[in-house]
Amino acid sequence: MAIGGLTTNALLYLDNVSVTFDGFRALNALSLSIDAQEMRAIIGPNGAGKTTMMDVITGKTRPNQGVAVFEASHDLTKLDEASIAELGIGRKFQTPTVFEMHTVEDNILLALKTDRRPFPTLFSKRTKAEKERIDALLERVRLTGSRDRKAGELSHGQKQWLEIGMLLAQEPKLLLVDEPAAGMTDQETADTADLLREIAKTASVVVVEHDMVFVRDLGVKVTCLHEGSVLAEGSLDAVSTNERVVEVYLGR
Amino acid sequence: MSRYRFLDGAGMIFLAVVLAMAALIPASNLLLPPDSWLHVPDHMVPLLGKYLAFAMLALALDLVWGYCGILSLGHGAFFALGGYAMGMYLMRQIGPRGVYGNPVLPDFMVFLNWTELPWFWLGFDHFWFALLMVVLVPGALAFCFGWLAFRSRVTGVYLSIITQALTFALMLAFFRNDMGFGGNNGLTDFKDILGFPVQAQGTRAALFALTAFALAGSYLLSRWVVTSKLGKVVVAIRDAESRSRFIGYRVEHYKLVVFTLSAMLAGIAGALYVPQVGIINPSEFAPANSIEAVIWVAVGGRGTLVGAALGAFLVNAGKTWFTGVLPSMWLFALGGLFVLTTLLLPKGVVGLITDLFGIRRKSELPAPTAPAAPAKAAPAE
Amino acid sequence: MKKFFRGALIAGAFAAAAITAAPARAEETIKIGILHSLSGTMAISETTLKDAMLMLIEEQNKKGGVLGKKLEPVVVDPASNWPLFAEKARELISNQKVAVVFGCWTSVSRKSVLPVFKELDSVLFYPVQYEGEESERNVFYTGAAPNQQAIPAVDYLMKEEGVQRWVLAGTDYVYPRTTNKILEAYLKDKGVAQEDILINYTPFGHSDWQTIVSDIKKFGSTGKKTAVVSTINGDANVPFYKELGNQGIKATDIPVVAFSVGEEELAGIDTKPLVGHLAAWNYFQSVDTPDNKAFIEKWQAFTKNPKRVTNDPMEAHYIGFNMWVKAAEKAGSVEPDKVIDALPGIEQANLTGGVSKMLPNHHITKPVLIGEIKDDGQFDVVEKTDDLVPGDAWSDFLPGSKDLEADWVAKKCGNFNTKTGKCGGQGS
Amino acid sequence: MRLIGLRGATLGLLIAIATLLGGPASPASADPVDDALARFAADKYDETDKAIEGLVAASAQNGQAIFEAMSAGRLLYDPESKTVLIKDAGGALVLAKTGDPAPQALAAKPLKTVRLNNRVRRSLEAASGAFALQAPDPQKRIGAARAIFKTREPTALPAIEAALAKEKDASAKQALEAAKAAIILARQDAPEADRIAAADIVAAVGDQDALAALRTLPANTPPAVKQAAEAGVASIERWLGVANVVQDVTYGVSLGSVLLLAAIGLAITFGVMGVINMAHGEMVMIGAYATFLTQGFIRDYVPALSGASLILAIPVAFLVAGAVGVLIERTVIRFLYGRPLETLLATWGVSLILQQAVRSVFGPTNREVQTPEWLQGSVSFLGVSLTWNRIAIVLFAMAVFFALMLLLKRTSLGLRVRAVTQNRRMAASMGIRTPWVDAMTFGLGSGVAGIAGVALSQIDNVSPNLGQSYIIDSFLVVVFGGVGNLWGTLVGALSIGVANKLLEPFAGAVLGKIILLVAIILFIQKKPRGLFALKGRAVEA
Repeated sequence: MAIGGLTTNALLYLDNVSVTFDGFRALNALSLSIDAQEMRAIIGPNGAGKTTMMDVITGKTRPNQGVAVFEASHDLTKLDEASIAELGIGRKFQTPTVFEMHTVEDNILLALKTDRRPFPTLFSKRTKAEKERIDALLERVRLTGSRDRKAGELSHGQKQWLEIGMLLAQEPKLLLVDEPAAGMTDQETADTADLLREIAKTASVVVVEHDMVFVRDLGVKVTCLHEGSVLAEGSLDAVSTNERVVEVYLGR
Repeated sequence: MSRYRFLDGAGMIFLAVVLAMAALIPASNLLLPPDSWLHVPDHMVPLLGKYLAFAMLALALDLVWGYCGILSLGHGAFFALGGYAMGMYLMRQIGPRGVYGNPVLPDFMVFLNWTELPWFWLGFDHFWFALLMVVLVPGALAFCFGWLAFRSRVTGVYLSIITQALTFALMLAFFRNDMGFGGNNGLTDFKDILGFPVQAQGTRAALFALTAFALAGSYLLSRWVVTSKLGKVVVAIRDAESRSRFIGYRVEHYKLVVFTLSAMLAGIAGALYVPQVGIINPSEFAPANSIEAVIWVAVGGRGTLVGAALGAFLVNAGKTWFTGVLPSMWLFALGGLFVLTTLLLPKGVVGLITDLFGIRRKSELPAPTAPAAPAKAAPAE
Repeated sequence: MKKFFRGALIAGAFAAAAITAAPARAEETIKIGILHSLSGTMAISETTLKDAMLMLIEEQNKKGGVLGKKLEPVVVDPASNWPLFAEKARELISNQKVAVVFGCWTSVSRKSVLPVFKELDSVLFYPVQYEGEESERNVFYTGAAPNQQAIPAVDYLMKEEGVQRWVLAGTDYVYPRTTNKILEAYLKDKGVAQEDILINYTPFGHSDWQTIVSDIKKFGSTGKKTAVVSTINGDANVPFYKELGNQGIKATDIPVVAFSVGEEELAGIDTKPLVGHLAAWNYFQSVDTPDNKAFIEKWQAFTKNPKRVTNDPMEAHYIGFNMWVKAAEKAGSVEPDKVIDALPGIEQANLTGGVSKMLPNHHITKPVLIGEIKDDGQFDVVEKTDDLVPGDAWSDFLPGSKDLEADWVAKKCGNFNTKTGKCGGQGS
Repeated sequence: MRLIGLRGATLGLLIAIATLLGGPASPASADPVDDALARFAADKYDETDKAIEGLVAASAQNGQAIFEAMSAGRLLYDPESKTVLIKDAGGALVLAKTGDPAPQALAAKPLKTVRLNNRVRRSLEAASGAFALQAPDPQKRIGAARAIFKTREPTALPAIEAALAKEKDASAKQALEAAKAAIILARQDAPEADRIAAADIVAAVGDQDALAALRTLPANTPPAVKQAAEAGVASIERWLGVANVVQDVTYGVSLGSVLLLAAIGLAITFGVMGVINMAHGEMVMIGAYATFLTQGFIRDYVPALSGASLILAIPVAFLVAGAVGVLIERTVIRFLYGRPLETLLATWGVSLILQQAVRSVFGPTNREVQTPEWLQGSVSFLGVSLTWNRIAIVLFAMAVFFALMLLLKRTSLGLRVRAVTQNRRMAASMGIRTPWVDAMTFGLGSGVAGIAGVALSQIDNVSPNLGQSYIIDSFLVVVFGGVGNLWGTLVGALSIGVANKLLEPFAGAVLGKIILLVAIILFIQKKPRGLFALKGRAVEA
């Protein structure tokens, strides 16, 4: 399959993507490729374009130029958020975003992979299979005990996990995770890293993170962004000794 | 388990009260002697009927505002369109009994020298057709408007203001005599509905009962919608719209379904309102009317359905009473009521009642007021 | 505790309102309903009429009331909301049991209450000039019909000012539409060509008149004498006249004759640039008669405002109220049916020196006065009909109504067709 | 009748000619003047008209004084003795005929004023107008020449020629030439070449009156003259077509300025602070009433400042409306920050209370706010005419807008306002007193609304309903322009105003407005955050 004259086997393929806001170049000819079941960590200073990149992948922002292809056949620049989500791309925001007024269980229920059209949703009844799936997911994100609580009442860390649980309920092929360790205790951070590694066994995961300890914990290939394009790519050790990276990001 | 009960305590009480009204008020009015203290006087019946029609409008508004987060400042337009559809049927029923005795043309057309019935009046001599239009016209308008607006992701105050512009434009249009809807005078002096004289006390009682049933019916329908999974999605959209999108829900479709349904309910409310008050005219489209409807919902308690209906009933009863007993001061009373309600009762009357009696409505759907609204002033990005 | 206080506060507010509202019961009285908007867009015109009615009732009570009973006014506020008019009318008649209602201003409010008065068989006195095309058993029209205002005004302009070109400008509602239809037919009858008539409608409360005033100016610059016949509704008049003044259209160039602008409306405008523009009414405050002088004095004393003006609809209420008193005394009862039968034929001196009479079509005879605006906001009467003009319910200039006639005495019919000889409109 | 006007003009000219050519006619007999004066006492318009005619025909010595007194309403008569008197500007009575002081006996009698109607007023204008050709003020001479250009009265020709011979002022000369040309153009006995030349001069005037002059030629006009006239008509029409568009745009700009004034306060309370302020219109109304009160106060206590009362009303309106705004903010709105939709409910209640309060205090009827002399009248330029008060409103709106811009961008209050609205907590932790800033910002928005009330009092009703008629338009303007962006409000107001006025000639006022509303609804679909939306990541739904 080829879109924009490119042939690729990668799950996600970005090439030469640029985004401009009122003259400010948020992404500048960014190219990136993620393979199936790969986990990738993305680092970079503030304003490097990490969140904008996720916006482009999930259809929230349309690039001014460039190619964004999923599974070699879906042009992400032409689809809206809901279609992209249905293709199997899930996204976790920087600050945990859950449905605060719904119970933990309902949060998972709403995220389950089902028919998303209004009328089937109106008439849908929860099946036994769905219930089992919810139970399993709650167990996995360690929220079984809080299933009837309102999501808004959860602690910060629990909300992060609930959001990850919701992503899993979508059964995505690619997960975009924005700063999952922010505001977590050391123990929670370690647990989160475990969880993500486990998820990466079945799906590709892209993690945006500032916490170098956490990134080291993940032990995966790292891409460093700067001013909207890739500055360096490789193992964490390789990237963190790259002179340019040290200069703009890690500091001397 | 977190399944919402289809009917909770407040809902049961509400249904019981409305259905009891449907039965007892017509019975008391028609059967009891006028000097009995239980007798509901003749003039009260259409008045109560009007309140119930307004309650239904408030219910429809609460569905979009309380549950879907769409603050429509133009719901009066759908109400009025439903009312006009009914009014057109009632006009055709006058037949040759108008002052000019023209069997086809309504009076206002005769004295403006119209010679033929305009095409959009055709069919309105049939009750079923009018009934269909009562639902279809507001529904179609809401669908077209919503399709455009939700697809373009017009949200928040932008949406509120264009709904207001919509109803304002319709008001100006209906004021035009050239439109063929009677201009400023609107449609009035109705005679029969389905062969029964609208002025007869029996017809009035029947219309009242019908309105009560319609209110109960729309309550059940709304309740069914908000307790379904679609209802949960809609609340999810209200609280975190982009999260819902990234999960894969097509937000615009959900909004469109709820908005259109709400417009249809408002249309039915308007159709029931017209024969009871005896007139429909373009001032029903006035933006102030739509804002008032929003206020009923807020006074009663947003996102509770029951509260919306209760708010409509209370505010309108208050208005009737104040305009009678304090004719030159009533705006102070009404204005003061709105200010005090907002300041002292952020969750409306229903919130007050549940707080006072300490009812924990665990199964109730979340009311949106307190922590739901993010603590930033929405339009000031 | 806090919650309790909240509840108590609200309950207290309601209770306080209830106490202030408790009516003071006196000995048996005759209740008079006053149905004029005290808030909303029409309050500007209607509040005055409420006050005028209160004054008339107070006067009558000083004279001993009616049939030995005191009169008790019942004031409600229909708030410029047309369905609320019907609701309040119903409340007045069935709840308060009023004997008669004085009220309404706009046609739509009258249309809204009409079915209520018919159903509950009560009496309404309607004091404002209107489009005609109506005669109901329960309604008495004390304002002008088109033939008592519009047509004499046009005659005056033709005769005195030699007007050949006409702008008919109005607010887009029934009264201007109908009046302009009648005038158009009348003007064509008089040989005015179609291209010499310009008709223009604007929405309620229209406030930006730049384009229209400049159109009028253009229309009037062909050399033929041009005049504007204005049926522009109350609120929009002030910006209209302000624009006329600013664009320098003087009465000597293009005179404007208005049917809805009286002393009250002029009170809000600086009239110096408007001197010479005209209005047609059946009453002006400046008419110099002893009755009028006394009336103005009483009114200014009653409102405690020595500058308060009087206007035409007030006089209409004055005539209507006195006619009702006479009819009630003639019938020996205030029962609506008896009063309705007694009213036609009742005569009452109006404030401009004539005697108005209630006609069988429930309209009254009135003099027609043309006044020019003076720089003090009053009118200088420049023309007065010699005789009183009887009000015509059905216009002779509209095809739909030229064969119709109203007669509630002999024919007991409001829309008798003289061609078919039957009651009930055009028939078929 | 047209004839009346023409005859009036003729009469006036007769005097003018008489005075010009022969000096005052010999007072052969006193009778005609006495006769004429006696007619005034008949109190009938026909007689009054004849009296003017008589005075003119007799070239009454005191004629001009009589006419002046008459138009000022200072010509009196004693109904009994039929003596006509003039009350001069100082209030002293003099005899109309001679100008001698009136006997005491007459002054004590119940004198009546000679009444005027439009017809009499026109005769009077013509009679005294012709004198104006000789008036010392060139503006008056121009006015008189224009009037003759309009009527094209042939008998005026000698007077015009006489005036032309003496005329020094260039523009007055031009006006006289035009008037002369207009007469010659229509004259059958004038040489063809002169008439063709006259057609060109008339065409050069280029306005509606010139068009009328060129179009209403007698039937037996020679073809060459006709042709010249038609060419003139075509050229004027070509220009007027352009002028009409220009005129419509100027109307649009002026309407847009009104909208801008009405909306700009809302752009602060709603746009910047996020308060859905339904009581905004009432702030405008309060400003208008403040103007009314200020004017009344100045008229009663410092009449010397009457001309400036409108300007003095601006700070008063700002302070009064601003104070009411601060009061509302402190008592109601401050409890509602973060609940924008509830501010809608509360401010709606406040607006009802304010309306009724004003109605109770000032009564439900309109109040009169006077237009100062310097705002009356209009200027006309190449067929496009502008009224002074509209020009003033446009300038005023722009001044208010840029002053506000400056305030927000350049002052410390502006800085704090922006800081608080962008990040309240951060601002608070940096030591900014946020409650104070909130109150001041709301007060500022309300005060600006009050200033708008001063301007609107010049063109609209000063009544309790004043605010209601602007609230919807104000919200539309702010939303159309883009909430939170003052430039958007400016561009939004002007474009809505101009669009409205360009639509009006084609669609009419009502349909034009409907089309505009629908267009705005559709526009918002294209730009869901208004004309000047912020882009980028900061914009999160």
